[in-house]
Amino acid sequence: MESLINVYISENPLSIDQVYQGAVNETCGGICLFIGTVRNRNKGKEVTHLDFETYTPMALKEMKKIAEQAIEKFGVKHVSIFHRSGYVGIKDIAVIIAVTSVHRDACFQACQYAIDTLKETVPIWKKEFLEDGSYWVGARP
Amino acid sequence: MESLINVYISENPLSIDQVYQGAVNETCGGICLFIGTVRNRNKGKEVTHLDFETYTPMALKEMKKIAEQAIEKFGVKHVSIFHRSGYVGIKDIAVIIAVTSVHRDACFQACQYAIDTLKETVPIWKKEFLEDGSYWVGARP
Amino acid sequence: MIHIKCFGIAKEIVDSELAKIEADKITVADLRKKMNADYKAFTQINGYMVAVNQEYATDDQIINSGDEVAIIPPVSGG
Amino acid sequence: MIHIKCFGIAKEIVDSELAKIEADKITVADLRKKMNADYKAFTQINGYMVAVNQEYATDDQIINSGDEVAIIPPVSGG
Repeated sequence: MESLINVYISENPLSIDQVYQGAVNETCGGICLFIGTVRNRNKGKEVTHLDFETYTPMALKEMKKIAEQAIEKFGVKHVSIFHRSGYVGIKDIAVIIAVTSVHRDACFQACQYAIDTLKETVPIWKKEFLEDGSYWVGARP
Repeated sequence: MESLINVYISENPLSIDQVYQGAVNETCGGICLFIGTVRNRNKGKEVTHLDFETYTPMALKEMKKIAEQAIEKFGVKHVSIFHRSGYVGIKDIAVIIAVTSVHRDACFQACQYAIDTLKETVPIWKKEFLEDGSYWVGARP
Repeated sequence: MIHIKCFGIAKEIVDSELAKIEADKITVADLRKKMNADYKAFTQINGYMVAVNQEYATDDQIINSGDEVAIIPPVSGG
Repeated sequence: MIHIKCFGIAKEIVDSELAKIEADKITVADLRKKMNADYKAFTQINGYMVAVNQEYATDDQIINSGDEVAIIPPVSGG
């Protein structure tokens, strides 16, 4: 494990192994990973792919804040947050979060906190492409 | 995804990628993985390695029950439970649990339920090797 | 002149990655009023935050020319 | 004859993977009594479960010769 926090945004496919190798720690017994993948249907419509737009420097800052908060709140050792940008196909990975802790309860709580907070605060926008059009998720009433 | 439940006990290293490939599903948006690794210290003593003994046919049955209960209780789509047997070194993976669900809250809850229950019911025994001896974890007062 | 980065639906509304406001100094509240007046469509979305120098800003915060300003429509990462 | 698989600390106590009880039919409770009498060390550990045909058994359950029986000391997987 190189550092306590890794945050990363990439146009290329995310590697679970890379995230895992950065998260595993010989002083810790548990790693909780959340992997968000692209569903083929949403609200009854067929989805063809997503496109993620990112305000990258601010997004990385906000991801770092989430990791710091998770470490402080739950006493975990390590938090990694990796997010895709650009075109992401069905079944592909949009986000990976890894939390490492000495005991396992904390890593579950911190991992869920991280993904919940990411969806509220990190400046990343998802455009969902359906067979008959596309829209920015959550933008309109 | 080939089936709703995968349970597996192996003397060889567990592959996160293999577990992930069996868990990912295009109708689902989230996968929660728990990876249990071997810590280098326990109760203030240095651990050199573990040795897992398994009552394999019964352990697989109990693992399957946990997966079925997790699917029923939390409405998740898929549960994989992989466990090592035999010699497991420091930082190596002892157990991987993967839970796939349409929405993310359920996969966290079901994954935590699965590891908590595994530690209570599955007939697998951990012998911890320290520098100055070894003992069966949890066996004695 | 204040330059405003626009993302997601904001980029579509402004039809550009960058909007401009003729001012050297303006509060976030006044920037919202100006943007909503220049582009009515901003009043029809689920609101937006304003970021100044890559931090979420409150309505009373003052923006100076040269600050990095961005319109942050509802985020939807993950 | 009833054969009893022994795991973990039970294997160490019995000093074998298999214990034997001279009986064709016995309750789980009586099997416990017999084992605890034959091997006092069983009374010094954190208890154990008995599995019959790969399922956890209750004390009143009857074991027949030919059943697969196992002593399950406190598990510690994961």
